[in-house]
Amino acid sequence: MEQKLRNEARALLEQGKVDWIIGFEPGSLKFTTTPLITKDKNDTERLVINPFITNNLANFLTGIKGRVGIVTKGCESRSIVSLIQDNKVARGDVVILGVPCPGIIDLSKVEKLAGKHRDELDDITREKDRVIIKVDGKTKEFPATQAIFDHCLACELPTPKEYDILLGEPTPPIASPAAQENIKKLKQMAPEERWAFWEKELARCTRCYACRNVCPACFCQRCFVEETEPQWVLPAPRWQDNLIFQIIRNIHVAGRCTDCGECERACPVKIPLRSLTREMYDIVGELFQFKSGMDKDALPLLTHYAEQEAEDLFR
Amino acid sequence: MASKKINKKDIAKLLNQWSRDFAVFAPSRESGVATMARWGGKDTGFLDWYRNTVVAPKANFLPQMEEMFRFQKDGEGYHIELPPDGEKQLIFGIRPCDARALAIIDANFKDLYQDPYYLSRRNNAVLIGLGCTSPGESCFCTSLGISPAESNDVDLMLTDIGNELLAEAVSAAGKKLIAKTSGLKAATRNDEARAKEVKKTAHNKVTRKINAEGIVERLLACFDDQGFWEKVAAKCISCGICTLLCPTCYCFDINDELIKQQGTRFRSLDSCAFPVYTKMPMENPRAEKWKRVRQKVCHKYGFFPMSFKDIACTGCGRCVRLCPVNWDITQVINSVPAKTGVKK
Amino acid sequence: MTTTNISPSQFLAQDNVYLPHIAVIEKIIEETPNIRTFHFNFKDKKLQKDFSFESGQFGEYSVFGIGEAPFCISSSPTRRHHLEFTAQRVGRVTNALHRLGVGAEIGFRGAYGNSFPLDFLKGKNLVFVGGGIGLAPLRSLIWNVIDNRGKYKDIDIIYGARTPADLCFKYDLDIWGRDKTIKFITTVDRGDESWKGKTGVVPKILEEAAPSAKNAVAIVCGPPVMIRFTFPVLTKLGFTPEQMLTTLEKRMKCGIGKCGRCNIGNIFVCRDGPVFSYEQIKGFVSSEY
Amino acid sequence: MIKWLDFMKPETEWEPKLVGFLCRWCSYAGADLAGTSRKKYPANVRIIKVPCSGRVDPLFILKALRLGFDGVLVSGCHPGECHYQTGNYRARRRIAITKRFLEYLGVAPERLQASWVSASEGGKFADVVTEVTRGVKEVGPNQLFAERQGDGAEAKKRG
Repeated sequence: MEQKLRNEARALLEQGKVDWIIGFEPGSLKFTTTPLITKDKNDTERLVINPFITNNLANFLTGIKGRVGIVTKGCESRSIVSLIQDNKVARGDVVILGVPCPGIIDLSKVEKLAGKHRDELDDITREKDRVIIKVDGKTKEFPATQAIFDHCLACELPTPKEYDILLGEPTPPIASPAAQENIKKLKQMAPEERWAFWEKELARCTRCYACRNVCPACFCQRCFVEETEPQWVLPAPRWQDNLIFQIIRNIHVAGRCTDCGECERACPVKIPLRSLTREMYDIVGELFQFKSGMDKDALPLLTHYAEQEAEDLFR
Repeated sequence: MASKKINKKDIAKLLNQWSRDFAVFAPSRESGVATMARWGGKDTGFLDWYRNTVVAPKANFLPQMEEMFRFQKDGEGYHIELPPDGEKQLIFGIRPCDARALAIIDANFKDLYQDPYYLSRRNNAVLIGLGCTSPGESCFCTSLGISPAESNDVDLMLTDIGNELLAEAVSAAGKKLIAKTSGLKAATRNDEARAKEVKKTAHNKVTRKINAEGIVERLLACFDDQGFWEKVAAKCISCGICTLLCPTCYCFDINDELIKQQGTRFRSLDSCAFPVYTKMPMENPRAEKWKRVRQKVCHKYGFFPMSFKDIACTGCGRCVRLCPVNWDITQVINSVPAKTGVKK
Repeated sequence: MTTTNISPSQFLAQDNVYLPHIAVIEKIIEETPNIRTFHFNFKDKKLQKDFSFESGQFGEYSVFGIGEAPFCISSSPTRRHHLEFTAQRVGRVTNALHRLGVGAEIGFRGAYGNSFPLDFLKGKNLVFVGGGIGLAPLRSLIWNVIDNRGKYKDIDIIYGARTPADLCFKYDLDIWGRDKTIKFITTVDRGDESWKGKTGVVPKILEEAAPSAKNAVAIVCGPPVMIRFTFPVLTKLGFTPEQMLTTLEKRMKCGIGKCGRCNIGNIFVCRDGPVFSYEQIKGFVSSEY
Repeated sequence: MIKWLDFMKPETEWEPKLVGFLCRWCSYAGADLAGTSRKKYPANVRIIKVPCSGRVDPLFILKALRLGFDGVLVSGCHPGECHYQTGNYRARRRIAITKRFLEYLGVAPERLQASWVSASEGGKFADVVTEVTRGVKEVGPNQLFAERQGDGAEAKKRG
């Protein structure tokens, strides 16, 4: 699959069909990859596909000029489709190199399974539905469902629906109930407890805006938190302002968020952001039967309407 | 003064003892995130899991957000009120890289004008260093003249020698603290030899290296090489992780807030990665991403050493470890070309 | 780090550079529809007496509850019955400033930064080149020079704005225009029927006026685009980089070289500037300014 | 010497403070009508006239709650009757997700309410305000964004 990708990518550049290739190359740390954004056909030799290709590459599309060949997992394909719906990306400007994705390995989960810090692990490999961890010369095996990200467990579209070239065989969704465990727990709490929970979690926020900046759906030229006239929130990490930032961010990306989980993964202080984004995803699905990024001809959620909907929420 | 030692089992007692005179901070984990938190009185589990904190201990001196003063208006005009007394802090378990970082950024806060908020905290704090025994994959402190288990920037240095921690006073304050502290045992020659061994082993475990030789000149030489910086910056997403969590990044913002006639002036950390950092109403000298990335790299490795001698990086590896796109400053520094004859 | 026995609050109160002095606005002059000059005095009478500054220095002005912004002191240290600054309404703080009336209290920290090198200027011909609100820092120096007229040789002032309505300090322009010891030119990009001065952008008018570079120093301040086009003209007229001075503007927060954002290379505009010779900054003008 | 004030001192006799964003074409006129026809309703709502319910950014709602208002009412024209054709339809989607999301976070549903009130429905306006005020009274003062003593944020601030 990897070699096929390299060949296709090289060919796209050589034939002038694209100006850029966006994909993954090996990262500088164990078990990591890093985005490769290049115009150089020789760089395509570094392209990889492995269980650690975490980033949502669609994020780079809005900042790039020219035609792009982009390595695309299911979640990325939905983000790209969503960007097409919003007229941020023209379908003709992207060549989607689809990659069926059986789930990305969550190193935090692996650390828990192995009982060791990631630096101390010798190897992590994926064999079909098993994840194999080598540590201290010993081999441990776990079901893959225990080692991949929650959002991958919840993934509805592991194989891109929208693509130009599909690399490898389609893979079915996992649809594990474990994916929504945290939200379920939250919903069992009393409202005051829930608010207290978010207050505590957001108190850790450093306002690094990684959640916003890794998000393909957050494409505003200027974010409301940077407005000064009026200043909606204090540009400093106080929990009240952090929470308002997250609430509004989620409302802004409603109908665009594809539950790719990047915000939660990127957060350096591990705020469970997916428990916000996923709930909004479900609210939108329930109220408006809207699933973002599934159909490039669908109309964006917040700029359209149906005549009869959500009336029970109004007096 | 001969060095002392303390059994790991007695660390809780020791911290409780110090809590009488200090606000003691020690590594703690909340929701899986390691920070320097107020010592809770019991849990010394960190002795096993602690590698380094996510938020650098600079937060104890330059908090992510602090009130500078409050103001209120009455019939006679505005009145300004300063925040209440800070505490005497004791930071337990600070790593040599982070302690060095504080010593480095002291220069900025002492230069020309004294920064009272930062310096009052610094002047009132005791740093207890704890040497790393297993430096992380992302660590590169040894390339910047730092050894993971040795430090001159703390008051007291601890070294893990198995069941015990060896304690060596580094500063006068450290000596004073040892003299005041009960429950410490005298260390044997053997203990000291063991500690020496531990320090050496730790040093050799740091495998990531950078080539910082002539870096100031190298950076200045390629400062105007837009192509180089665009390539370096390509995958950066302009978030603030590498700067806000960096132990040597000190840039800050000042903002006011007024709620119900009560005003507060806040200071909070800011990041050169954000376009608004330099944005003026009419223009922005660093609107482009590559210019911001260049500023970050050049400030740490070029401008800061030009002003204050030291490179403003201690190789703690946080930026490498925490970056969502694995933008790796060690790769960038190593890729800055050796100074060619071309002068800008 | 040695432990001292200063309690933090004492330390905060003693020499806290971040604490603003309270000042009262005494007069507001509407220079243009969106530029105003504010005359102010410190509330503390002793401070009002003791306060000292040099032409070219700036202050950090607070509108309490809104924030701080830096402006140069646009009055001259030779005229001390009050202080002045001039602000264009462009952002959060300046909008709030323009909402204030006479009697309102503001905060002031300063004076910060370096100043125009009077010793260097002594005995020289001075060429002032200003555009729009950029006249504000020059004005402090111009009055300073006029009040010590004997120390300096010829004075040329070339000042321009977009339209006649955009010219600031018209009351000063009148006086300078009548002063026989000053060669004074005003210009606008676009004139109207009543406009009697020159028409054309400042660099072009400067080139026409062609002041001699001999024993002269040019002092330039205006919008960055004007500054960028003025240096080449001065170079053509024979001015060396050391003979060209300018004052720069950057986003600032602390004003004292700590908060990091106003750097050009390792130079901080707030701490090492705002007055620079072209020699000091020419390497960075293209890429960072 | 001023004191470090606690902004959120409970008042002796608590009356909720609400902010109402009313569309100028309908609900605002409805409120007018309620007034001129002397309908009785609580005076707890501070009214902000907006050109259309579609103008109401969820930020306004959050900002009102942040500033300590106990509840927010958004009121516009009945579906199909928008002066700008579709403004209230868009508002409906935005308000609906905001309402559901805030509930999920732990905000009492009474704190954000929305209604359709036409210019001729003075009576309905009075009823809506009465109902909304009663609801907010039941859930009590808004302490959502109040500064807590000794919480994590405080610790971070002090370092």
